[in-house]
Amino acid sequence: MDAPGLYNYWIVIVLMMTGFYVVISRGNLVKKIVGLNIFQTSVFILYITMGKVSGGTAPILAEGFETYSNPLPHVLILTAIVVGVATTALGCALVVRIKEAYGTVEEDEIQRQDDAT
Amino acid sequence: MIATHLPALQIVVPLVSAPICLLLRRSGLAWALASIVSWAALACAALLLQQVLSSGPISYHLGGWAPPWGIEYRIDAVNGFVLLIVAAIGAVVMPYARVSVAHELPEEQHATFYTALLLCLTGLLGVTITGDAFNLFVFLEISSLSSYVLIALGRDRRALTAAFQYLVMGTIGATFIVIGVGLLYMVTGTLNMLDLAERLPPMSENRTVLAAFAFLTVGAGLKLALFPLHFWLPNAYAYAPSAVTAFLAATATKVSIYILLRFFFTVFGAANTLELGTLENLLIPLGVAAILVCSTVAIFQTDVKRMLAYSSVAQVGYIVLGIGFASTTGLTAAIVHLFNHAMTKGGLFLALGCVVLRLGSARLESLEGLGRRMPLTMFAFVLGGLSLIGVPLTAGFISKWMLVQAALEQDNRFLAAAVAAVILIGSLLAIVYIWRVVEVAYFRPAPEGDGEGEIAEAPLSMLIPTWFLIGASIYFGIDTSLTLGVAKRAAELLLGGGA
Amino acid sequence: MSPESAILLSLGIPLAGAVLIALFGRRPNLREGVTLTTAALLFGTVLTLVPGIMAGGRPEATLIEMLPGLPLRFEVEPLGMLFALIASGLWIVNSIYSIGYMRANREKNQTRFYICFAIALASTMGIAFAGNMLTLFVFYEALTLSTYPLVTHKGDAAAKQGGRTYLGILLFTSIGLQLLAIIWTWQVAGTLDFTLGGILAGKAEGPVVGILLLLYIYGIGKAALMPFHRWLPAAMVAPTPVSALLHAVAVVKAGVFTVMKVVVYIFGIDLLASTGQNLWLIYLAAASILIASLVAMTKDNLKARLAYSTVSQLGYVVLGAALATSWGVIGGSMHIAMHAFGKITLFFCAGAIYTATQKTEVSELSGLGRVMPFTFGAFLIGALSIIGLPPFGGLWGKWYLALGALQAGQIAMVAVLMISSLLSIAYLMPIPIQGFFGKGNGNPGPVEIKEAPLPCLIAIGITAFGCLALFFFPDPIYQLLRPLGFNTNDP
Amino acid sequence: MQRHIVLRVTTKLLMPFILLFALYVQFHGDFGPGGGFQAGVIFGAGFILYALVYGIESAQRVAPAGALRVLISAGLLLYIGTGFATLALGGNFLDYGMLAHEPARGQHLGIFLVELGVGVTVAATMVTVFFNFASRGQD
Repeated sequence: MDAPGLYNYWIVIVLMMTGFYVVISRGNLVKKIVGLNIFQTSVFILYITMGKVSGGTAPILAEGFETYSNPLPHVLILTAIVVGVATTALGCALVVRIKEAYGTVEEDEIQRQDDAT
Repeated sequence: MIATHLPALQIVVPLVSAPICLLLRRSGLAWALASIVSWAALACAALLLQQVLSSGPISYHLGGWAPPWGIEYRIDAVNGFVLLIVAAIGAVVMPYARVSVAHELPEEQHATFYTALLLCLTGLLGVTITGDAFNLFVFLEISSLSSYVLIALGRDRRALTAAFQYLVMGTIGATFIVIGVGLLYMVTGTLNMLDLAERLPPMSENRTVLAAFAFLTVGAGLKLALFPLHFWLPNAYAYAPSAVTAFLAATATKVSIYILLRFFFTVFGAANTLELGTLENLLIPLGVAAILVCSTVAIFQTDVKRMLAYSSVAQVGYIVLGIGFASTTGLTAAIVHLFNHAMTKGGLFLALGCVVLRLGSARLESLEGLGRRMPLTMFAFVLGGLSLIGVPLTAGFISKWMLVQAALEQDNRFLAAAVAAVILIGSLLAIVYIWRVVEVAYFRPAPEGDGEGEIAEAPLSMLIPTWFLIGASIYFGIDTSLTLGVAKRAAELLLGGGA
Repeated sequence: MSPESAILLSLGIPLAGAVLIALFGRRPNLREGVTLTTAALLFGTVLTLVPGIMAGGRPEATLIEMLPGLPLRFEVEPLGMLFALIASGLWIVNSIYSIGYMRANREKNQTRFYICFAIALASTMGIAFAGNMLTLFVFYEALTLSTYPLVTHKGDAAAKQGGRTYLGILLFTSIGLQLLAIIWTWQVAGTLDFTLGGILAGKAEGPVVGILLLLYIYGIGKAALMPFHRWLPAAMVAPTPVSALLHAVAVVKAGVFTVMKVVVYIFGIDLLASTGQNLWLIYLAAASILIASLVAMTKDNLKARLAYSTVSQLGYVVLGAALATSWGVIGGSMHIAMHAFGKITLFFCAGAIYTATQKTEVSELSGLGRVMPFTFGAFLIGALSIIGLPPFGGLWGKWYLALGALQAGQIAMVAVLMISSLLSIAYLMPIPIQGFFGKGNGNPGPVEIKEAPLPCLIAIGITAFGCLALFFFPDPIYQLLRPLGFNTNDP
Repeated sequence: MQRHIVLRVTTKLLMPFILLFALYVQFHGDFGPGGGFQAGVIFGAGFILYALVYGIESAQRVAPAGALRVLISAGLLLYIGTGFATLALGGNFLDYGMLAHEPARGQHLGIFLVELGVGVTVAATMVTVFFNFASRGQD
């Protein structure tokens, strides 16, 4: 395979590292969730990419097509997306509750309040 | 007819009752349903294990699609045993939860609580039973998401931050596992574990396979609180509602360890990607570090729940050590300890739950004089503690015995002696942290001011489950034919590479 | 009664007793009645085993298979028979004493006290009859744990501190070292059954034997070999009956008994003697004997002095084992019995003095002998027996030990035995001498001092008489122990 | 939002099409791209749009929290119920072939029912999540 043909994978890696970095480096809980989303998205792309078959079309039976893309990764990743949505929703819910309990969504601020008690 | 569909029922029954629980809304009804379902799950798991032991692995094709295309539920001695552990803990914790939850959560959250607990149970059972790598991820996320919810239900506001921290770490871990699975799928084109095991050997040099191995190891390591990746665990366990702590401590990490075992030995075991040397170099130092560091940290905790949480990380260290030896004895030790520790730590956390019910906290100094006021609870705690230490006639002793034996089997005599010494030193550290509690509970007078009558023994509905687990941790220290027998078969199966 | 059921009964009786005691906790008379009955029944059961053992029988009983190939198994042999006889016999005496002591001192939690005592005795029986090292270890740990509540009986800061030291050292040595040694042995030998002649012979070589021996000797913390002796003085915070039976008889004797078992049945004395790994152990034991004697002289607290004396005397038994000769083993084993009677008498007297006068320091006892002649007379007998003078039983233990030392060619050890006897005169004799002949310390106190309660005196009388009787009738014990000298040049 | 007449009218106009499109995606799922997940999200999005423009109260009049709760559970139960039906008919769990006389028709019916369950649950969940977030702190 030629290098440009692999550009999807480069995107995957960049997204993955970006998301991961955001999760680790940001103290803001909302940004952490954003980072987590980016991180997960990279995996979605990874799966979708591997489902692609060169020259294949959408995997729907039709006259005149012989090669189809692999539908399985799409199905798998649909599940993963749902899981991702659930995680995000739950994460956001937690952030809302944290905001109500602490009055802030900054990690260091929360830490300070916990240490004080 | 039911017998042939047991694998599906094992998962589906708890799954279907979760939404029904949500619909019931009434606390008592939801609890009753959850309890009955958890007992059914236990019966199911016991029957499955018995079938496996008598007539070999069971394979169930979901939707009638034959593997490797369809999802396969596959039960052998390894996961049959883990299923039994998870279901047993579920069946013990559910009845216990009623009083504990009524005390710790507001009324309107009860139905949600039981729904989440049932979903968590479903997820954990699912992870264990499935023979499909991606399906494993899905179930893992079901259990994880519901456990985040359960932890966040804790009364302290720190439960929220703990749950959030766990959510971030858990999601990263699970995502790593998906990446690993994806990479394996890229090179082999299959998701069925047995099929993977067959297709991997020719690709042992393939870098994608190695990367997949790395992702899976780190991902599972995050979920099982492998030593340097354990930071989410103490907070999560310390602030979750008592029943949840007991349930998760006894099952969640154990199931993650099962994932590790399954991928290491069944999936990669046949391929030479897994050279024993690498496993040893990685897992043994981590296990040793976990035992020493976390046991020491546990000594300095002022909250008993947190202390036990750190102790859990240390105990995971023992199991990882056993896996690291990659010998029959080592794996037997790891699997036996998986069981024994689930019983012991579950019992200990349940006992603590009784304490929290009466005192409202598990801080060490608030336990003063509790040996007299709650004699049964504290005695259960002491017995559990002894098992944690590894005193003879308790389950902990059997684990330690097997582990030391596995350590001494190593070829490198110096390493063998050193590791054996570490295992025993870990026991000694356990004496220190358990005895801190014992001394406070038995040798300090009860604080002045509150009358003797105020703090009474916990209700029977909580004491019986507590004593059931503690009793089990004693019983399986004396009669080991079941635990050791099954564990040995499981270990041989894993090392036999698939089958 | 078949020997098998007798073995199991001797474990079951004390446990059943413990349950009954718990049930009758609110009615002290009934509760003490149960204790005495249990003790008597136990002794009777143990006695039924004696003829069979004397005739060379080795009855066995297997409880359950705990680990694959490693059941909880019991097998009675001479050494264990002797130990069980001493422990169960003295339990009767000690129970009589306890009743007087505990009531006179109005101790709290007496029910817990008697329960733990019964459990401790059950564990001791388990140790005595253990048929393999695993069984022995299991009951060894059970003994440690069941005596912990006895040590910390008072529940104050000193008791807590003492309990910490007690538990800390005993569990550290047993789990940290002994367990390692046991598993290692299992690894090397493939069995843990006690076998005459040893199971390691031909399986382990020089350095491994040395390391294993080191692990065992220090792993058996109950033998109180220096420097792991600290728990014994620490345990003296316990009520005197506990110190008397458990820390002069059951617990410490369990320690040296285990050493004996390990040397005779795990290593085999021939293996030890041939590899020469026993030499350093001989020196260690000798050092322990002498140093502990010297420390005992510096202690003013009566029970602490007796405790260090015990440490020193335990060294004798270890020495006997270390000599790895038939006379040494017989001497060491015999010393277990002789010392038990002597030391329990001394502790009983110390407790009687405390009960009557609340005095604990040696320097306060001056002149008391004239008020409590019986107690101090018994103390004198006990002291003379410990020192090893005729006509008291203590002589025989030392006699055979000296023979063993000569047999092993260790002349120096004979000298050590002599010196330590002199030292024990120096730390024990002043007490009765001061008691009888010293001037009263001038303040007789508000209460008139009289002898301790009758049950205490009865107990003291019995054990003191025992010291005397053992001098004249050591032969049964010798006959019992004779088979241990198996396979060596029996002179 | 009371005065944004353009938004209000456009929303009203769009609503039928959004919901109809959701139904199309739902029921055409077994012939072309689509299925329960996607349809559920689109259906939910319609409600969310309505709530954004007309306020939560009016949206909740159509979809009260209690009803959503029932729908979430009902969707899931429909899914698992199909599975149980296949079990009862003698097949493996979710073996749709059992549902009708010929396996192909059975497959058709089975996937239809399962996807319907998924669609209902997803739609109700999306709306519930939105309602919960949006109404937080208002009362």
